Amino acid sequence: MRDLIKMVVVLLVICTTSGVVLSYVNEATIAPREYQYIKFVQEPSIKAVLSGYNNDPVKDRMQLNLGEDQEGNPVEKVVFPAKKDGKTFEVAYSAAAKGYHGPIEVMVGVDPEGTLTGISIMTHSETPGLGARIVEPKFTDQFAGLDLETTKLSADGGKVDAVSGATFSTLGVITAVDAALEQFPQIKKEIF
Amino acid sequence: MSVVKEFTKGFWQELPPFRLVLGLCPTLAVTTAAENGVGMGLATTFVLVFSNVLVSILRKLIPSKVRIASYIVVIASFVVMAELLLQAYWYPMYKALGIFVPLIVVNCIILGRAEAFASKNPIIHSFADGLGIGLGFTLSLTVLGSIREILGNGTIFGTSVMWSTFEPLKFMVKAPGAFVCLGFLLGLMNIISRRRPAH
Amino acid sequence: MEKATSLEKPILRVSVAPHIQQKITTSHLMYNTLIALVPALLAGIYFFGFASLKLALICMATAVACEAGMQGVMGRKLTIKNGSSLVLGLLFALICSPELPWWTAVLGVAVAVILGRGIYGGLGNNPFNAVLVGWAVMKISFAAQMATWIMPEPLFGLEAGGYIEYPPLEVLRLDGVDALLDLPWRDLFIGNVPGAIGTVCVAAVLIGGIYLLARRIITWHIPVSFLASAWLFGLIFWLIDPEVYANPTIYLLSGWMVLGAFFLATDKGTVPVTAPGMIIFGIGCGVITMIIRYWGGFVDGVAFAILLMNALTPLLDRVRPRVYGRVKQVA
Amino acid sequence: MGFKTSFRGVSLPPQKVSNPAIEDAPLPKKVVLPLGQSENRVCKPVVEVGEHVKTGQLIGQSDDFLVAPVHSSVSGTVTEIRPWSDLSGNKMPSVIVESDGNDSWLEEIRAHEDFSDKESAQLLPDVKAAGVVETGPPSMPLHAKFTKPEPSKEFQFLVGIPQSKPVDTVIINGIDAEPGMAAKGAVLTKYSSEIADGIRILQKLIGSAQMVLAVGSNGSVSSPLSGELAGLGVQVFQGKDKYPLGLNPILIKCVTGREIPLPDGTEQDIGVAVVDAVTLVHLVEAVRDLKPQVDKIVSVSGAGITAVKNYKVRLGTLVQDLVEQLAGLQGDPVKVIAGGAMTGVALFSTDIPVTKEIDALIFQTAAEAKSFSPDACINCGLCVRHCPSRLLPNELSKYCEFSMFEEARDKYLLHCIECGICAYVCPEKRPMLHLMRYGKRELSLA
Repeated sequence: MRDLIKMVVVLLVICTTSGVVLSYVNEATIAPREYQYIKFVQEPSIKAVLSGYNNDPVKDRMQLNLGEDQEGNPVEKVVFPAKKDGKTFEVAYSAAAKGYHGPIEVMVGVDPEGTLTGISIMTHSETPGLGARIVEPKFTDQFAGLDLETTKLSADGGKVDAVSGATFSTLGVITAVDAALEQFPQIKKEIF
Repeated sequence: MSVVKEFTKGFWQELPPFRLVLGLCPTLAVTTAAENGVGMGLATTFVLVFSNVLVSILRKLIPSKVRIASYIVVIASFVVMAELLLQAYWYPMYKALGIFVPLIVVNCIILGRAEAFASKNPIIHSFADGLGIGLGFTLSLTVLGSIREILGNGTIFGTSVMWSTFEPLKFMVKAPGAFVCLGFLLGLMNIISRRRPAH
Repeated sequence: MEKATSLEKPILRVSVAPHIQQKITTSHLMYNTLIALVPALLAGIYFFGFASLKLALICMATAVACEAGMQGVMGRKLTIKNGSSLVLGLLFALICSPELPWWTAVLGVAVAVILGRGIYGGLGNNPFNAVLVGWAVMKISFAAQMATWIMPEPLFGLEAGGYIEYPPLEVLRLDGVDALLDLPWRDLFIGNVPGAIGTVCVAAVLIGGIYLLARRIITWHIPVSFLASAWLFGLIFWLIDPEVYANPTIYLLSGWMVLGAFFLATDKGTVPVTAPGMIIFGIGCGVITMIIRYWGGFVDGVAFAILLMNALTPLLDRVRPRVYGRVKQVA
Repeated sequence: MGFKTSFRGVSLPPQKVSNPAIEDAPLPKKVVLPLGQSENRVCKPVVEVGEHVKTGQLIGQSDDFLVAPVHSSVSGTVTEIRPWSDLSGNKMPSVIVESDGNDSWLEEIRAHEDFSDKESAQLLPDVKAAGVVETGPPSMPLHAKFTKPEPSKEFQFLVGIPQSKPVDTVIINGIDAEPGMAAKGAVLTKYSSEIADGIRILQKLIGSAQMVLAVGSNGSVSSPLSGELAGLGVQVFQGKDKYPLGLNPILIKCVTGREIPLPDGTEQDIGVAVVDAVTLVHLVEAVRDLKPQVDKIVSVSGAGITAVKNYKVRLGTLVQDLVEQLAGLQGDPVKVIAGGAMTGVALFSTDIPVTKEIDALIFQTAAEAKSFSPDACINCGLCVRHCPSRLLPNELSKYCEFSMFEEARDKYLLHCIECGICAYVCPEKRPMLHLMRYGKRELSLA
């Protein structure tokens, strides 16, 4: 019996200590981890969709509160403004939508008129060789210059040609871009 | 057994992947480049040293029936720590090593050292053992990674070292290349150790 | 010799039974295989010029040199005279494009001899077909060099077959079934299409294969089950949807199929030795080849099908006929 | 009875001896008569040194059922009783008799004694007393073949095989199995009346059993004999020219469709008795002429000897003496083989006596004598394709080479019938038969 108690106590102590230490380390590294993530995952995308700025959009990033969604939770958005000589002229931010296999995260760059300056796929898990072709410039380049009206499949009257054989993945990208553009008016109020 | 000897044995007699043939999963998987080898080796060394020390400290407290569970908790804590730190301060390496950082938990070298050495030896010896074995592991991974990177990509630590018309042997950076390279190194080690009999 | 009338102080040789031996030796097997490959090589020279011959000679020389070096390093008896390395080198050349750079060929053959065979202990002890190991390493490493094809230009007689610019299987993969509708099967059969040196001319390969069968160097089991299973498998899918899947005969006549069935899948030492094992091996090769050709990442699946089935060989050797005098035992 | 003819095997080079005669070899000056057939089956000598013996006189006897008595094959003086090497090098107690050159028999041979009114129970002691031995393998006294074996063997685990089944098929093996053996074909032509008599004796001994005479493609049954055979109700099985048809397990399979239940079973277990045609002649002499077995028909062949013939050799004649008497060596014989070219034993010395087990002697020249190489197997599968037992000799020989005998047994090593085809076809010339015999021996000693 004493052995049993000792076992339980020792294990309990070890596990508790481990949990406490880990939670501390986790807390302590949140900020640098987030910075690293932005720097290595989002920055390349930001660079792909914005151009002609002379600030550091990552450093100047802003967290905006965009009101509440249907369930009353606050909607927050991190946006990366592109500034030239201190004046914001474009903004980049991300949005996500469901693709064929999982979420597709898209970084969009928008100018003050609500026109896309470019998009870049950050993360996705589409079928290699088929849906995964959404990351190819051949596909993403056609978004530049489109707005909320024209960001539709060409079959539906828009200007986007679907990746052949991967309509679902294409639709996922379009949905994400649309979601981003729908939020634009609110963002515009905040930063321009 | 002197502390120095515990430290140096990790570089030859008990060189993990080549002499003990342990820890082959990361050895094969991440050594596509020399840099990855260094990163993986250092992460493993970090976990190995701290878990060895902690296990050695606790060796008299832990009842033998739950020792494996305790060691695993200790090791897992350090692994998670290593992963968080990598993510926070060396993100490219964190991406390059991917799933293999969490998998350090199941690396048999670490549990093996905890069970076979740290649980029976004083702290300073365990520390030396962990550091020696860890650095030996790092060294092995770096050598393997360098060979594969040079042959398979024509570079080492990202610097081009081969002549300009060199066509990289892509095979070497793919999985089968890892097995072939490891096999040759193992064979080489065996030849050397046979010529130089253990004292 | 002086006629001896007695065996005074005889020095007798003592050896174990049997005291007579068949004349067939390893060299006999290997040189016959080499002879059987000559028609395919000649066809390659006919269609692709003397570059083919040059490549074949480079490969054979490299193979012999590497074999000798390997046996020297490992302290084994030198057996280069038995011709097995010549066969290896020639087979490697025959499955490559005539445009293959010489250093790729040298490297590939070296990998085949050293990595594919030497380190396992030499001929017959390697688990995987050495030629294909060398080829696969090269294919993974130098995809571009390994897939540079040239149009056939017959040395005399025939018109150059200009129907397709890539080997038939690549055309099927890239452009679909319709692209091959106009291709005369005669061209496929005699090899008037782009492709590897020794595999384009099915007729020449068949001649060699039949020679091997006639000389009893190989048995019918593997080639027949290989080709038949591939054809039947192809037939099923052709009947299901002829728009997507081409006529199975086209698959049989293109790519490595026939060369693989007669020469690569019958490689001594890496294939099963029992009759049922060989038939299962052949069926496996045929079906996997077609699966890779239809849905796989590589255009031609023969090499990988054979390598995969090589891995199963120890298992297939357990499929054996009932042993003489074996009775059921009650434990 | 329907015969099967399909089995795996090889076509061996044809016999060199065409239409061979059977000659009596000259009387030897000295004979060495081993007192047993194997190390643990040895007779006790019943004569003493210095004693004068006559031809056919009993000199060794044993109570063991499986040991045949030994008779002097010449008349003369017993000079020594001492161990003498047999052909595998084992020392066998032997009686050495110096011949007086008269060849005076113990009692006159009662040629053509009528045996037709004797019963089986009376015939069997005659067979036993005459010491007739079946050449084999396995070599055993002939009478043991027709006596019900005691059910001592552990057959309990064999399903479907009744213990000590009565013999219902007798096969007279007239097929010369291997190159170098020609005696059986010769006796079929030269001793046709003895064959017919032998069959009558067998019918008496065994009763109602189907008799089959198996002849090779080169052997033929003379027309008077074939008529007689028909009258006796004997079927003739004409085998094709393919080795190892002459070996008992395969012959039984072809004639009856039954297989000997290996590894422990024998032909008695499936109700078959195979009698060598040569042994049959000796049996007839034992029963009809009441003459103990003092000689043996041996085929002598090979490029190393001029007299390629069959000889009736007195037992105990040393090979050396036989060679000197025949005086027909040519070329440069380097290898003397006792037995056939496929399974025979190469002699290490010519001071080996001819025994009841030796049925052929081959003198090979240097050009003929093959040697084995220690090279590794290349897994070509030729041996597997030809193995009549449907084994995997490549695998088995490797197991035996590396002392993995238990694994070899699990892969049915003990089912090997030791025909030697694997080593015959091997392109790397590996000593496969030897390795497998070695493995079997190691297992039997374990």
